[in-house]
Amino acid sequence: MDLDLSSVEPFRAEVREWLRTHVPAAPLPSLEIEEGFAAHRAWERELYGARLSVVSWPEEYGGRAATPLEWLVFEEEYYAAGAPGRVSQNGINLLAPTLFQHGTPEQLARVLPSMASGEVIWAQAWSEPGAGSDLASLRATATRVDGGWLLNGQKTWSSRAAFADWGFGPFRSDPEAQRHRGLTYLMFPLDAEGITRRPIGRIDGKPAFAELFFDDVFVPDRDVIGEPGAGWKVAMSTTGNERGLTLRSPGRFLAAADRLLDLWRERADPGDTALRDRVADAWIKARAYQLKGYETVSRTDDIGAESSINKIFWSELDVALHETALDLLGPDGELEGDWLEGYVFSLAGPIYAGTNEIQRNVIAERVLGLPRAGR
Amino acid sequence: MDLDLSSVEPFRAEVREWLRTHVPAAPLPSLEIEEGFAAHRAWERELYGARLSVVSWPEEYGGRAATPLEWLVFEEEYYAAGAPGRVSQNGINLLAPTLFQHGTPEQLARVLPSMASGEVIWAQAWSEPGAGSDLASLRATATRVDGGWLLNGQKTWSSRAAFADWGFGPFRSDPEAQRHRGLTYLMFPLDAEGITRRPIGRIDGKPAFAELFFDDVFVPDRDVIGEPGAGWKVAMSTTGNERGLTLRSPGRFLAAADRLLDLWRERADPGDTALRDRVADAWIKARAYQLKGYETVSRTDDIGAESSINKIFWSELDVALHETALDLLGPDGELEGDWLEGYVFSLAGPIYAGTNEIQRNVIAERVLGLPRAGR
Amino acid sequence: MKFILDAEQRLFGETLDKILTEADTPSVIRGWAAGVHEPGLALWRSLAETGVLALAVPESAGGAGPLPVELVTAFHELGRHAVPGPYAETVAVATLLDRLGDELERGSEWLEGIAEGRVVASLALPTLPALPAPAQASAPYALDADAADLVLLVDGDALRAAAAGEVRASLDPARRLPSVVAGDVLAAGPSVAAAARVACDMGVLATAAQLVGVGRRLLEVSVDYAKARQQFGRPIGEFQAVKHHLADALVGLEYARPLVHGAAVSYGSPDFGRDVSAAKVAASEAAYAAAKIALQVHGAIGYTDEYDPSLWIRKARALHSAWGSPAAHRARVISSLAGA
Amino acid sequence: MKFILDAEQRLFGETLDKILTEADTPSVIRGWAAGVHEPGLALWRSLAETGVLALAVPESAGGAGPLPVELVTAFHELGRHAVPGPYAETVAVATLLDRLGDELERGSEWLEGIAEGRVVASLALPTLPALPAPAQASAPYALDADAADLVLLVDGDALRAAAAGEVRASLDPARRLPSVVAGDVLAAGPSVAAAARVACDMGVLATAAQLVGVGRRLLEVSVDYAKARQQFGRPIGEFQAVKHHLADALVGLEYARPLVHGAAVSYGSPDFGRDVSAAKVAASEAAYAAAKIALQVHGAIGYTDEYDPSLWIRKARALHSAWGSPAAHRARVISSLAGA
Repeated sequence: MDLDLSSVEPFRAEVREWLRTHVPAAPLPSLEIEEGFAAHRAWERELYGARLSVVSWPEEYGGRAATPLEWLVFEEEYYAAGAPGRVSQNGINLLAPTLFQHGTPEQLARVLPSMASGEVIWAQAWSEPGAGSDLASLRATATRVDGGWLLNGQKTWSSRAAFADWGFGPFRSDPEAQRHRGLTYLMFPLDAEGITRRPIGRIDGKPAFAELFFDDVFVPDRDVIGEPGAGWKVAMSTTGNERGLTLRSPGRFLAAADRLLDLWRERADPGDTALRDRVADAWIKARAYQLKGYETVSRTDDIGAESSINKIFWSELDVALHETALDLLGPDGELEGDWLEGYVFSLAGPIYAGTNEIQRNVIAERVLGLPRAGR
Repeated sequence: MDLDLSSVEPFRAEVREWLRTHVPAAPLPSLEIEEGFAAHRAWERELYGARLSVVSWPEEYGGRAATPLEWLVFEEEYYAAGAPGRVSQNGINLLAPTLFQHGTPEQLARVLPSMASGEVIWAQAWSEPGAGSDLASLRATATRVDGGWLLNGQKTWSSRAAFADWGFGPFRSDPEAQRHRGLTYLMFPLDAEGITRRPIGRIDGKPAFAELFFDDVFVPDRDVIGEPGAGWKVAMSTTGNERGLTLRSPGRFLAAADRLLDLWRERADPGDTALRDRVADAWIKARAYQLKGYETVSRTDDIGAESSINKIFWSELDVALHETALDLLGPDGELEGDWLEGYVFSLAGPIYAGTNEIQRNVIAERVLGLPRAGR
Repeated sequence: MKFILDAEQRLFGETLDKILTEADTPSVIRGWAAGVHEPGLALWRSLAETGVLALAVPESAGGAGPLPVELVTAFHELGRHAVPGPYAETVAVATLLDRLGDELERGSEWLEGIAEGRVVASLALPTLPALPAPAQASAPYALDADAADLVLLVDGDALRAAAAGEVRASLDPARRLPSVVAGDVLAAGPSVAAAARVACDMGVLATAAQLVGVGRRLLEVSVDYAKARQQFGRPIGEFQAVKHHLADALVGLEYARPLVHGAAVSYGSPDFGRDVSAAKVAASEAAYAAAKIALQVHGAIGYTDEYDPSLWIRKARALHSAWGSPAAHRARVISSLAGA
Repeated sequence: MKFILDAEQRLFGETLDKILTEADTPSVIRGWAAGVHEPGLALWRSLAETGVLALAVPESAGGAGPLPVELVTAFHELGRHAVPGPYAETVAVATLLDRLGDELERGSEWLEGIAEGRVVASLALPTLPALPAPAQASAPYALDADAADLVLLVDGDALRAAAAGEVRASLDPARRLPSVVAGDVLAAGPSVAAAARVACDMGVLATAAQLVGVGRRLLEVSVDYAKARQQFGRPIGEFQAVKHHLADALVGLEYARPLVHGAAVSYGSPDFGRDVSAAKVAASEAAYAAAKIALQVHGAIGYTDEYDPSLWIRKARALHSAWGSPAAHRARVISSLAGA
């Protein structure tokens, strides 16, 4: 497909102008703390008011039916403007694509507009204490009862769940079934009776996750996504998305590389080629990721397991870019501040959404065709 | 053990002085080509004349019974003086330790002096086309006949075998036995009837290896090392040595790091911190390897599987050091010359004597105690 | 703008792949390395028939160019098949001659000859004019000048005729590196300097594309080898260490490719030079990483002159520093960004 | 010369390990991070009883030092247990006071207090005097000065009394970083500059030893975790990727350790500074690599504030740049070698 970059210039200009006049002058407090969560929720509402919170969605749910190219452009402008992080991203990037694929019309109409406006903020509830990268070993259960399901068990590392409104994830609905079978994908309010949430501090202490304990939590049938028992298939449609471009858009890294370049100009001895080379590499890789994004949205075929290539690339780029920033800051690198916050955030990249070790297995086996190891 | 560095100063001074007056002013031709092989053999004889070819051996075989510390010091001086590479190293480092452990007095008396003098140069014949790092899958055979054994089959990647005089290695003497059992360790002249050798060019074309084809080659019983059938145990005693310090002494890397520093002074922009940092790392790692050597010879316990740590360290240091040199040479880095020869040599390091992947497994399982994978 | 190849461009690449597969390039390379140029020159002429040599020559001089996207498509295949010969140098010469136009008496004659495959050209750039000052260091050699019909030397802002001197050997046996003997001044002045900068960028771009192709082939053969080679009773491709090495090689190459393509797309824009340098950095690093991984996966056999993959392994290292090292191009990227 | 610890030194290390294991340092750290200093100060006094704080204090002032090998043995254990507090700073202050001798009115009183564990000291070095000029950048903070009895500031060639200002938070919650308010000049001139250089080297050496201990503990807990944690039906330590990560961590640490020991052995020789810097480079890189590997092996749980290993992970990163970054110390190594 031929990408007509000039045709999206009016859209780019509109977005840029709106951001110029609306992005808060001072950074909001971290979205991983209560005060910052509220401020970011308000910002989501402001974006929604300009129909900029979910540009690629259909208009009926608050979007603009933007093309993938327009979405890339939106993201470039968004991060270049230094706009706040997206507290709604788990819903928008992980739940919404699942609903578009497996949801009922009623679910779409009920869930999406309040997600777009920031009224309801969603937390992903996948991992369990015994099941990190190995989702097939999930043990939290959904038991059939009249008109719905009763949830029991425990989820952990639920991002945003300390302050979010609703959660979603797979539960084992057929205790007899093994591994990939007998899972059901459900949505539930985090303040439902029977749910206890315990915030967990990430490595800088901010409560970026929570543990969720379920004790006979009733979920009505209307909150099941897809067929009961087909939760693995439903979950995998999210995974594909998570590992593609949407979780980390190129615009994010381009903007970070530009800020790194500014930091280098301010702080570095221009003759320090060791740091210069690392700054150059960060910029080159961000540019490569941008071009790969343009390539991806030009393709009409399914990228499938190739999304694992993206996940490794952006997560390692993100760590390297922030390490370079800390090294540029020298003895100040250990001090609290925006770069340290970005560094801490980057450290999660190689771990979550399938560790990079799992991604390398996927690439080797499903892209390169190497044999699976015998058990 | 307390190392008395000052007590070895007289020995150091003697070695240094001898080398100062004897090391050829111009480098010898590469020992991987016929002309260079001959020149290096002559140099071995010269070293032997000064009782410097095998300093750590007992005096009766041409050595000086040097302590491990003295050996380290000898190696430091040897490489610092820019003395030629050791064409006898396969014999001295791989066969001799095996003979000291498993050889008969007759074998020691017959083999060692001519090895020390360079009169007989030895090639290791271990690998086979189907068995690289997996020595237990060897297939070349030794069949019992009256008074000895008949060798049949093929060996490959036999270092130095293009020009060497004798070879040594394990052969399968019990075709019924599986994997580690039923191997016998033998020595044989490379010009024996029934041996065909085909030189193999390494990556720069120089015939650094050969393939050996055995067609009913008779080996008398006196050339069996250790018990027939115990070849695996005999071979493993060599392996331990090969992965320890002897294969690559610290002196070698200290000297190379010093030459790199000279190259950096000559060639580099002193403000180019990217190259400066890599030069510093090469020096620091060479120094670490030296100190680790002193530590090792201070210990009285067996270093066992820890030798795998050394093998990874020196092989990766060697590649990085030579890559730094090529990068310092810039566009001249691809041209034939000493640094390129060193680079080519270094590339074999992570592969031979057990690939670094195998070494990492050994470290994980035998040093760190991680579980072996099920098959 | 096209960020992927269209059907016609893909077909062009596939055609080249077919021709080059049939040409048995390893034997051509081994001949070339020994100074037996004829099979390599015959291949040159076949490639000219498909239009490869016309891609940097303007239509006015009988060419089809400049067509940078088709050019990188072709060079990717030249790299995948490790074709010997001064292809990148000839592209640079064509660009130089095109830019200088009527300033050179025989310019259009040479351009026609290049487009038709009759004129094999080489070029010595003792400094790389497209790069900022401390990163310009280059080699006073003209690749394969002993097999070339036209050898030029850019000497400051003078363009000179040149002849092949003594040949030096490279780690890559297919790269013969004669020094040059300077001849008459053919043109001089700022127009030469300006033309040389663009010519240099085109040579760098072609080399970057070639490197990605070299790396791609190394990955292909390594994957095949890992599937076939048994150790410890199973294919080595089952071992996670081998899998992860090969996955890493793919990640590097998959992100070098869009940079090369993107640089070709930006031809003619002010960002061209910056993008070309970014592409060379990524392509050099990805191809060299693939070469080291190929060596590790193959083990001793990959370290062997007679086994074909070593031809690609050596080329990856040689091209890593040819036409400017990664460090030199990083300096260019930063100076472009800082200047912007 | 001893390149391994003797029996007595090994016993000293084992004694400290035992005390620190019993002290439950994670809870001490969490208190210290919250400004609750008493449990940390109690531990300081216990360690003083074993002689740890006397190692940099000369016998003439009631100490046992300088004993650099014992010092790095102790700091290795302080790192393994992530003990909070300005230990390296106190060692540097002791060295400074020792070198200045009678120039300071209260010098020997302070030294005695340090040796006995009564005086907790800290130090601000806005530049690192042991390093060559462009690498000297340091921080205008005095670690844990809010918990210290004696705070000094080296300001050019003047030594000043100082007081703790506003506390900044570090990635490592156990590192509280107050700025300093400069007070009276206590001494000035070339002797201060000379003493500060040695004091700086002792601080660097102590930090390097601490880093190796931090990395060692991270490797220990990661190996334990890899043996216990099941994924895909087997312990993750069976996976080759995990094995190779952990083997790499060990290789780095195994070669950083002899550099630290070797630097201690070279105390008093002209190579001491060079060797200290080499040790800091290797220790920083090895500990930080071990931290990243620990994080990867542990997965999400390693990224969690409440799970103890994250205390070590954060400390590895903070100490990576404390007392001079690896780049700064590489500059020092090269300038020492070039000057030699």
